[in-house]
Amino acid sequence: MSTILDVKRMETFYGKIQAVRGVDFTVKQGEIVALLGANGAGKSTILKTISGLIRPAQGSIAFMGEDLTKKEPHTIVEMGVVHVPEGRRVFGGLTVTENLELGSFIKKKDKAKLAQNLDMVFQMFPRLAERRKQMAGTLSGGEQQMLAIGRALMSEPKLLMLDEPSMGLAPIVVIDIMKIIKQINQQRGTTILLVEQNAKAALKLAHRGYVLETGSITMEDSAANLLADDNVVKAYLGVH
Amino acid sequence: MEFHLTTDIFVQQLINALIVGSFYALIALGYSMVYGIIKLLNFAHGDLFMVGAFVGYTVLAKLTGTGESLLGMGLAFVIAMIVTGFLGMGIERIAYRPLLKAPRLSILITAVGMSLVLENAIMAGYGAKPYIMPVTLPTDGFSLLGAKITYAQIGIIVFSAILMIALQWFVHRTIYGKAMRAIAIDQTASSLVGINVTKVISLTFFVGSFLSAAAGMMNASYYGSLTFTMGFIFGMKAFTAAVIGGIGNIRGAMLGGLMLGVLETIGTYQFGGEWKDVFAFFILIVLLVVKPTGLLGQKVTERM
Amino acid sequence: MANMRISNLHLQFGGLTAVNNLSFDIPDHAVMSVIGPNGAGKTSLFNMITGFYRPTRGEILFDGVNIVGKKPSQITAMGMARTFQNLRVFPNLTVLENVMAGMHSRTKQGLVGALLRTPGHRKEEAWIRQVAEDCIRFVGIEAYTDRLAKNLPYGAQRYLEIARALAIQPKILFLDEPAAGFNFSEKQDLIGLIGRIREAYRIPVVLIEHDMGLINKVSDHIMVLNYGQKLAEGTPQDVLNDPRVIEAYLGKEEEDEAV
Amino acid sequence: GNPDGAKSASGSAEGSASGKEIKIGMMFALSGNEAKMGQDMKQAAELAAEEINAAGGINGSKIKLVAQDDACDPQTATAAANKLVSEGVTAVVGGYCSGAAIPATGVFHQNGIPTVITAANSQKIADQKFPEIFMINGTGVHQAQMATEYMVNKNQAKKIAIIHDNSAFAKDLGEVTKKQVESAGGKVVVFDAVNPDETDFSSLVSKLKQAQPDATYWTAYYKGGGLFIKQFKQQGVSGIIGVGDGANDKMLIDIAGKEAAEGTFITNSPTAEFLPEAKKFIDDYKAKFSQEPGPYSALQYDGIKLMADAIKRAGSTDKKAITEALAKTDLKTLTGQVSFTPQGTLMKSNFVVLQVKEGTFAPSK
Amino acid sequence: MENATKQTVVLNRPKINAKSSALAALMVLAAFFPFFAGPYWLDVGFLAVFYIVLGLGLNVVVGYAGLLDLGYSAFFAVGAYTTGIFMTQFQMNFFLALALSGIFAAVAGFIIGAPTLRLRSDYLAIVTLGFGEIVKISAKNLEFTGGASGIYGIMSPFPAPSTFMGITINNLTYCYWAILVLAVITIIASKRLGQSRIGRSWAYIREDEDAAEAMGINRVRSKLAAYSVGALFGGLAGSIFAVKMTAIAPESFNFMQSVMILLAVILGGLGRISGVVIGAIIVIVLPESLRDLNKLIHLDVDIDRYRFLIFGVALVILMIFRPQGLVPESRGKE
Ligand SMILES: Nc1ncnc2c1ncn2[C@@H]1O[C@H](COP(=O)(O)OP(=O)(O)OP(=O)(O)O)[C@@H](O)[C@H]1O
Ligand SMILES: Nc1ncnc2c1ncn2[C@@H]1O[C@H](COP(=O)(O)OP(=O)(O)OP(=O)(O)O)[C@@H](O)[C@H]1O
Ligand SMILES: CC(C)C[C@H](N)C(=O)O
Ligand SMILES: [Mg+2]
Ligand SMILES: [Mg+2]
Repeated sequence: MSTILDVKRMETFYGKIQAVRGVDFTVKQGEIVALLGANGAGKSTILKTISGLIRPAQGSIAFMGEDLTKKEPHTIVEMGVVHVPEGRRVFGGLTVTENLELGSFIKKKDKAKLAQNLDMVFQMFPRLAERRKQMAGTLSGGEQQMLAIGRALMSEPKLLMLDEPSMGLAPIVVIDIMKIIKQINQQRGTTILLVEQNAKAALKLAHRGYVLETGSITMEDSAANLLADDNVVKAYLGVH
Repeated sequence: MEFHLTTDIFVQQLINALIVGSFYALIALGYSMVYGIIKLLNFAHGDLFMVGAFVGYTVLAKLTGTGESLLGMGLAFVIAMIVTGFLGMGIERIAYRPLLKAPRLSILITAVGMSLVLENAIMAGYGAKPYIMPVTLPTDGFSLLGAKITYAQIGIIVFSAILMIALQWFVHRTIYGKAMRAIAIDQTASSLVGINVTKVISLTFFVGSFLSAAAGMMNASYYGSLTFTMGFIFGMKAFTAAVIGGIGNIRGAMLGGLMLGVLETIGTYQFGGEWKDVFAFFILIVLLVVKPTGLLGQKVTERM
Repeated sequence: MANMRISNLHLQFGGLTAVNNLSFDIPDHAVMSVIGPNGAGKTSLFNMITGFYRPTRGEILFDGVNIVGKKPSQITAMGMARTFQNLRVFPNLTVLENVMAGMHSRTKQGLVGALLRTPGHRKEEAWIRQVAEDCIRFVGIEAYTDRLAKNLPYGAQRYLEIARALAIQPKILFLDEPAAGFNFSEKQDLIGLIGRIREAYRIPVVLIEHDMGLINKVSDHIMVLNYGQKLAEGTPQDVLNDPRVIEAYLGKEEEDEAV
Repeated sequence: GNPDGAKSASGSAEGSASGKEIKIGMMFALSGNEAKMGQDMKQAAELAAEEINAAGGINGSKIKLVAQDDACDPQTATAAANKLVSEGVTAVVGGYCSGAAIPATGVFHQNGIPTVITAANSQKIADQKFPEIFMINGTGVHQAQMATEYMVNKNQAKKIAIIHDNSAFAKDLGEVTKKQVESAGGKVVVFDAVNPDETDFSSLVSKLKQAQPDATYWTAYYKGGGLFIKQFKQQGVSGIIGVGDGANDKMLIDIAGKEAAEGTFITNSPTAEFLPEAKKFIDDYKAKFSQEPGPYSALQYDGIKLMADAIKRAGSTDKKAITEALAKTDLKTLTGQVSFTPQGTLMKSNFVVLQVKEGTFAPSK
Repeated sequence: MENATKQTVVLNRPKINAKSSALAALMVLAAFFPFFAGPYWLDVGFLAVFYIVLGLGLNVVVGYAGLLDLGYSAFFAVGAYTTGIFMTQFQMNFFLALALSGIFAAVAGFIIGAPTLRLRSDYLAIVTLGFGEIVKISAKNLEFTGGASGIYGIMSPFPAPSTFMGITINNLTYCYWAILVLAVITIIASKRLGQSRIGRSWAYIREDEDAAEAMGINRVRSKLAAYSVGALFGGLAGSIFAVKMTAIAPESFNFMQSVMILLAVILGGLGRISGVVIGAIIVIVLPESLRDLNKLIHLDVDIDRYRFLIFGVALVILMIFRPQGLVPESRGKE
């Protein structure tokens, strides 16, 4: 497996606050990699830095060999890196369908593809199909999350970065979403970088995982090993 | 003196209202689009209407020189609209873009600043006197139900309608239009679906300024003269029109423009010219009290 | 002590029925959880109780008074406090100022007092400050007291909302997904906080959550909503093993449940 | 503050100039809508001062002109007026907008500065009863008389329409005219207003068309006036049309279009080209600025000459003396013989009625 | 819990720090300004201080409560006209007229506020703009407001001009002092309001109306209070303005005036008192000081033609380099 994403010595600041302190990690083609860590550890910041929403102060981010650190977010999307941000951020005043259409903005010339991808998303999330014409802003929290993921899939990303996709979802939907993530990974070969608080679900899905603490990576291992690790269990998984 | 509404007067007044309303609507569109996308009350927008007229005038004065040339007129329109469109983009680039992330009202200041700059630059360059259009629209026409209607009036209404329909199509049917609406809602999320946000904002300014210039040129050629202050009052009226329709809403801007034209006409007719603005604003306030988001503006329900 | 009875509550959005003929009581001194699939109408229910949505029909009796039609501010003044599912802190104000907001309905100084800085005014200001600081300490975010709310980590913002709600000195507390985005150990902290709230304030706490581990630990009573209707109600034990609830909401994973 | 301003301010305490220089202040709009008028007036004043200085100045002192922008706005006008006071001007000559002139004259009065208002002619300026203020343009009352005389008596118009633009000056003139028309036996069938800066008057014109006036009188400015005449003629409203002196500018004809403007009457103080005495003025003006003089250039030119005359007669730069001398003025100027009433207005108005003939203003028969 | 907290009352005493003593020094300096400024700079000084009061009044509405108001000049018009009419028509005592002006303006604020409270900020902007125009046009058209030429002959209520230390103390000087006193009062009032329960309720509404409502804040009452307080300041300032001008005309209360006041509020830093003070001074002094530019740069250009062009450019540049306003935000340290 070749490395699709290679992050080296990434440091990111919000003004004077340093949120990411020299992080190194890689994601290989076809993998699901989980990024775990407490609130405020810097997980979202890492994703934001990769997708170009914030510029890193230091370090490099290579996606398929190309450096992303100086690229605009839209260019990064065009290269195949799509970020589903924390808090869903669907376009509230637009309909479900319009949200999805915008998801394929970079493929705007290909009408057939658009229709095909719409079908795919509606199949994956029948609940959205029922609500094609509803304003996204009035969807329930879970519905919005589905829409956010669906929107990202519309551009057929090579690397999909999901920031807490299970947040606020009913357990049954979480199970569904996790299945869907797996399905996206297996059937479409999409590489996935997954940030999750629901560590157990994430690690069951992932091939490998990283644990982040206050801006630095403190652990890196296969998902199976992490699931078995004492510290991880105590902090992130809990014992029943 | 008794005034009773006869058919001829009614038709005549309706045409008057439509003409003025078209100008308002075309400017209101730019107001509304810019407001919609970056929540800026672009005070300089009315001045672009004026600049458009001046660009067109200059082209006509330099190029055609003599006689009434329809071709020259067409050329002047096209150049005025494009040049003003680029000027609008340039203003966005210089004065607004650096402030897109700053507190919302600070960008209002640069907008006021740009308005002063445009108005006073034209005055410095052209002087304070009014200019006479070298080519004016023909005044022949026909009579309809006793009212006198010129071909130029029909032309203005039709041309405005075409522009507005084209814009409507652009915003609601094309992906760029949807991108504009998406940016209006959430810039970050828009960039995450691959929209080049700065480019689309630029495009919005181009389109808005382009339409404004069209209105400016039509206005100058219809009335035959132009001055460097003509943008102010139109800007204010267009802003009003945009809000009547529901600011940020394209169809609303058109409707608002036409409605303001009608309101002013009724106001003049019923209450006299000195009260017509009071009448129009009064109706506006009543309307907003009854329907707080304007005629077509929709309330975006925020979820708790 | 608070006593809330909801009867035949109904909410319609155009063609969509968000809450359908719902009746239930909020028991005293209890932690009650409202669970149910996404879009079941849980948040809408909160919105109706706190006055943000007006029910299409039905009654909400609070201490015997029907509060339907009252403004949110009036309902808050009566002793209802809530947090929001999508964080609604005041972003550009400090944590302290945020929490002081809760004291608004408990105080009364107006223009004149403020302008003249009357002794009454100063005393009340000091009191507001004091309560706010206590609440901040109570939820444990005192380290952030003077920071702008928007610069707080997500979790701290959730706690801030709780502190702000507590400053209202409520008779009932409504929490909409307070643990969303928390990891396991953070959830444990929150469970601890809810326990402390019920001890210190002795008020009913009603919460919406999707985390079964947490629900299981804190609730005395659970109500399940589905398509705006009550699907089940009872003790955690009964409800969480109810096959209808499992089918509609919990789902079955191959092995055990996600936390 | 500005060190320069502070310095000149301290020098201004006595308000008198050095023996070498007499500062005469001027104020009119140099920015904003009326900027063109201000520029025209400023140039004319420069010409006058140049002539006076070339002839040896006043009692040996040279005139120095100081112009300030009042932007035709009351608030800016008082700042401008106080600026002139600070600069230590001996006297002030200027004023185009009544709205700005009213508060500004208050400042001049408070500082005892003799002032000749050259163009602004609202009756209210005189009504303030400030002894230092003199007006050399005829006031609204004079003008309304001319207009009424022309419309009602000469053209037997019975039904009169009066249109103003709600500015201080135009509305006053409209109202005075209305009164005069009514006492002359005419009937004002429409008394209405437009907004300054507006371009579309069609709905008002439609209203006029229905009222069928015998004469319509526009008391506002030339920009709107031109458009008004154009739309008036386009819709074929009945009766004759005329304008007041606010519309006194050749641009009126250009804006209206030659054909539409034909026959329009105008009431105003004679512009330079109708005064044989003014031929030299026009030539000099053209030579110096390569422009035609503006409609109020001659009045401003006269104002400077008049003030120079008063200072000369006063024999000093003492403000009281100058004010007294001004009150006793009896001088032949380009625009006629000037002497003042006790209110400081013209003893004898020099209003005339002109008419547009083949694209220019010409004396009406 | 309630009892425990009620006992420990800490009174926050005003601290005399460097900032407030600097401010006091500045005030004394301002009070003596007439002694080293000529009438022109005194006039400009009056306008600047006048704008400080207006700016602070508008700041209550825009800066504190977050309600965009584009028709603020209407309130100062109400104040100016009230004073003008009562003093010229009824020979009313100035101080009585001043009080009445404040009250009438506050009532006007209430009237415009009441029907429009459901509106979100930008719709409010147009309603206030419309209200401002309605007030201006009505003043132009109505008889008792003196029509288009307004009211003139407002007599100075102050002692006759006298000379003191070689300086003439006249109506302008007294008006300057009067507006300065009003400015000091306004500054203190703004500051106190900002730090009070009601001031915080404005901030909550500005930040998030729904959340504020959930905290028990009656948004209607709170907004009305903001409008009325803001209008009150405007009305008082307008009253002094009328006396200073001796004549008032509708043109003084146009849309551009409202915009300039708004500029003053935002330029220095929205919501910050020192920001408003500096913003007001810039908005007035910058264009005025350009009158003297010719003398400074020894260029023979017609500067008046470019005055507002330069002002416009300056506004753009200032904002680009200081987007948060000229006075930096000091709160919420990291
Ligand atoms: N916009 C911002 N301005 C200032 N500081 C910020 C901002 N966003 C995040 N931070 C800070 O950066 C740090 C890392 O935040 P980040 O959002 O990346 O954490 P996270 O691991 O995603 O946490 P969570 O699980 O809560 O989402 C935190 O301390 C947070 O307070
Ligand atoms: N303002 C509104 N306009 C239209 N529909 C609405 C509105 N608010 C809620 N709804 C709809 O009502 C239904 C119930 O929504 P609600 O937010 O109460 O769900 P919920 O149970 O809180 O879901 P979640 O767990 O995802 O937060 C949803 O289908 C939603 O789309
Ligand atoms: C005709 C003009 C000289 C009148 C002048 N504009 C005034 O306001 O009085
Ligand atoms: Mg995060
Ligand atoms: Mg919910």
